[in-house]
Amino acid sequence: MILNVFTDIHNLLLGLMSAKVAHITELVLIGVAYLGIFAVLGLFLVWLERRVAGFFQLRLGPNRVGPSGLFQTIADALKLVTKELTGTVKADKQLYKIAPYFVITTALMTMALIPFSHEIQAFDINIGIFFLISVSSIGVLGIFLAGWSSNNKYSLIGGMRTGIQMISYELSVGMAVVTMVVLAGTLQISEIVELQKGGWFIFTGHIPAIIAFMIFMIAGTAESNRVPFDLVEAESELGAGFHTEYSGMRFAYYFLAEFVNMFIIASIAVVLFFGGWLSPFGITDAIPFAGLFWFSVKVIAVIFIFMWFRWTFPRLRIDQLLTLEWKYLLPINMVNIVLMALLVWLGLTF
Amino acid sequence: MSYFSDIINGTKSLLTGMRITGKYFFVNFLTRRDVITEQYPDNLETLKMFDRYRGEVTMYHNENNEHRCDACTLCEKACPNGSIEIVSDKKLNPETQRNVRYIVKHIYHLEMCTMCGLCIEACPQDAIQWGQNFHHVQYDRGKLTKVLNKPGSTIMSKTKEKK
Amino acid sequence: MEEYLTSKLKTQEYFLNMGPQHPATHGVLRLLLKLDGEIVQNIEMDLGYIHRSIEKMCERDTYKQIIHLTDRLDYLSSHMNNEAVCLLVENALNIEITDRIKVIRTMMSELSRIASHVLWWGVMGMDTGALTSFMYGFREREMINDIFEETCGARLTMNYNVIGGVRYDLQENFVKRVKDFIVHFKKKLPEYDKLLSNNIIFQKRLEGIGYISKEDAIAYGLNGPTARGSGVSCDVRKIHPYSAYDRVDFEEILFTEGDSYARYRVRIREMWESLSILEQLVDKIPDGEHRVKTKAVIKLPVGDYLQRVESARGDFGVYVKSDGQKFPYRLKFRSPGFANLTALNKMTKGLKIADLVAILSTIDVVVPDIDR
Amino acid sequence: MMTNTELKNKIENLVNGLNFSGEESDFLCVEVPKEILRELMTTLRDDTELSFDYLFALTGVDFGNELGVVYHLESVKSRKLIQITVKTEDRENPSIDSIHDIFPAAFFNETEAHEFFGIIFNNHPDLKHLFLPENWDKGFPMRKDYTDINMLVR
Repeated sequence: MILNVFTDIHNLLLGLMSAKVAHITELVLIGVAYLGIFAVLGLFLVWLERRVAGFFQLRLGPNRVGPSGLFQTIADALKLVTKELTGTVKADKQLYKIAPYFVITTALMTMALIPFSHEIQAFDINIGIFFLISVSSIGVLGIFLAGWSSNNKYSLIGGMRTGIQMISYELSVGMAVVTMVVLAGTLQISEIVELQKGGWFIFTGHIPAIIAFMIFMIAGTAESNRVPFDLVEAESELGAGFHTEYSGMRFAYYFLAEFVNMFIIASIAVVLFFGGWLSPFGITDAIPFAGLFWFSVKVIAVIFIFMWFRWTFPRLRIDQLLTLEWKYLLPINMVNIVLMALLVWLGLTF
Repeated sequence: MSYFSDIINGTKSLLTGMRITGKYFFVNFLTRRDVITEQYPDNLETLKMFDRYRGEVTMYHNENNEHRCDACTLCEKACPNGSIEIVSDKKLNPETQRNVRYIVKHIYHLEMCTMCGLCIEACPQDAIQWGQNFHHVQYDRGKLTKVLNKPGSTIMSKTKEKK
Repeated sequence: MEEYLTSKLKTQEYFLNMGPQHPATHGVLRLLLKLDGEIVQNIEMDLGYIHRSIEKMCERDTYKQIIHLTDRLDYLSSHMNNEAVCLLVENALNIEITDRIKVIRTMMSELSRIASHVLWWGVMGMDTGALTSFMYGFREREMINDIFEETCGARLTMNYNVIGGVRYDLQENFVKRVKDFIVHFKKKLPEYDKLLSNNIIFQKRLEGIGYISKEDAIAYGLNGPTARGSGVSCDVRKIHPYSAYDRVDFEEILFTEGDSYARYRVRIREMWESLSILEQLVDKIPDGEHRVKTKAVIKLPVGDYLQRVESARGDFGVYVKSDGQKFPYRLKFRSPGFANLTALNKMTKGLKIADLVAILSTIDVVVPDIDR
Repeated sequence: MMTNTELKNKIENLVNGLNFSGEESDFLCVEVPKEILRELMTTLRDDTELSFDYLFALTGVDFGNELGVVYHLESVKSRKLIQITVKTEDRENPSIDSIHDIFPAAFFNETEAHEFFGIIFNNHPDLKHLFLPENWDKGFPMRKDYTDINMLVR
């Protein structure tokens, strides 16, 4: 039914202009739509984080603007838009201005691959997961450049920490994903989800899948720079880390991108382990767009776990961060891949 | 072998911590029971300070606009920061035919006051006492300088019972 | 390989200005760090951003007026600071105070200590990145502050002690509130352990970090829980008992590791001891005067006077040189935080910025106490 | 624990030229000429029986005609307290030997006494402005003859 809306728009555009122009117009429309999703999603997640943090901390969280303070973040965003864009005098101006867009663009690019439901996925490439992992690692450049170009030592330390942290934890994210790819046998995201109709991978892959999930959660937290791996910001050590010198909208870009990145990590986890948009036991598979509901529920559940981490754990030190990655996660991950391959070879998966 | 026991014990300790915070989350999410914060400007009506709360120095006035201050300046002398200034004058008391000191202005600089309470202890007449008002916010520091005796107020005659 | 790299790569030490506005410096402490990458080479301190010259102000104040200034030193243990000045004058003039006063002062001191340690615990969590502990600490502190507010009229700058007693008698609610608090806190303290103390990340952040040996601790004049983490027995409540501390049974917490985690555990265990002191006293508050009569004008005889109390941060001392006038000739507040801070450089050398933050938190600095 | 009189006799035997008082009070007061301050401090710290190894407080004092420093030492072992006073009559250029190498705790306290009283501690490596601003040039605030228009006069 709603699917018809897409075809209607397609036909309408074809009627108005030539096929080539219509195609480009459609792409622009999709891009604008995704920008909208990006902003709304970011603002919603900021609100969710603050509200959840409130309940964790015996507070209420934002509860004044709108129902349950739902519009609080919109008000904040409006405030940030109107704020002056300040910067240090000796900052490397070009890099300083360009840096937020690295983060935003990569977040948007990765979002194109997220399968919100069976129907809604902008870009279903056959090397989906690979594309996701490789694109998302560009984002670190934005943080790194911000730290470098701000001409602030706190930012610089934050930026340097990013480099170390990202290079290390990219490995673990990749390896955990590879473990699941071994089970799935494909890189295409829609196919990975379809394959889970018989049972979510976290159940069919059992022990190695659970280990891979735990590693993915840990490494994913590190990838999205959240507590206990928020060394990049580390407000008690570095003030605000890499975005110390950013204000107004540029700061908002980083802030939103951080939350959207968390959403992306959670989405990958949902796609790989919890069957993406699939409903449990296929109860609502017949209804179109029901997948959107199940996908959101699963993603928010995973995001809640991220938040739970954040409001419980102390931060690691930089050397402990590396110890955890290179001495614990990486070896376990390698063994885990072999284990998964063995299981798949012997047919021991469910 | 400590490698694996480290992992297990570490994970266990992390999960214990998550159980504590998780417990509070769900209790607050469902019932708001453990929420400890005050909803400040909303609860102004119901917010009552304790009787001994030291908010500001006030001067007691009865319903006839009379106070007990006889301008002895003991409070001014007791104050460590000079936040009390007393402007007094003398006038003839018609009954006793003697010049009696009376207060023109009892000036109280709230912005300098540290709420130490020495003035109130020093006062032999119990003329000044603690007020429980804590909402002192002003846009101008000058507005924090207050005159404690109300305009047109007179001193209570000694025969009246003390508070 | 390493030699080759160090010969080819040019590295440079740099200075990082930490504070006076910095989340980890607990106020307006300024540290000038000399860093090699993230490794702290040297710390230069710049203090005085909140220096009010209280010692000089005291030279123009009478002894009664001094008391309220001591609130503003270490505001988290304001009661103990008040007590030090009052005890000094009372001992110098041989003013006999009643048992009731002693017990009230002891209980208030212990409540202050718990309030201070609870806040410290919350901030400790925050400095290491666990933001939630702060609010949990505040929950307990709020209960104590309510007790203070009802009894003394203020939550932070209590100014409850006067020379020769305490300002007001106890509220009738006091005993009930304290008992409620003991019950509540006994349930919550184990949670502290579960949330932070046993947390593997937290332990790894603190263990073996900021080591200071017993000899160094004595030489640098460390005191309070910071020194007791290194095994120096320095609890004034034990070594020079004052108020009612000679009649209660408590343990001086000593750990010999000398690292941050030892200092952390000293404070956690001290809360248990304070709780046990409160429990012993709460049912046995003797009757009597809450305030004995003193002269209107207090003059100390010529001489040197020293009074020490155990504040939440350590050995707080008041030294008065009197020339017989109603103002002290020279008055010195020996601040525990200042002494503890002197060892910061020694503790931190060769560690990382994150460790510096954690160490600063475990020595529990309160900047007005350092700056005076 | 040693009584004050015993302590006095003990110290008298070790170091000459001291001036004792306050034997009846809580702690023994010793006045020491500034030439033998370091000798006395070293003796007090190193003597096994005395072992005053904990510098409790270091207070700069303006005695009117003289400037001086009051040290309070404590023995961690016996918890005996002693007060040591050292004075210098030169108000223009007062100098006292630094004891920061005997008691590291004295390091910052001496800096404090230096900037508030203008006492120069010989051999102290870093007599900078610790509390006062770096460009402070209005004299030494804790001295009795220091005046400031903002000071409340009683």
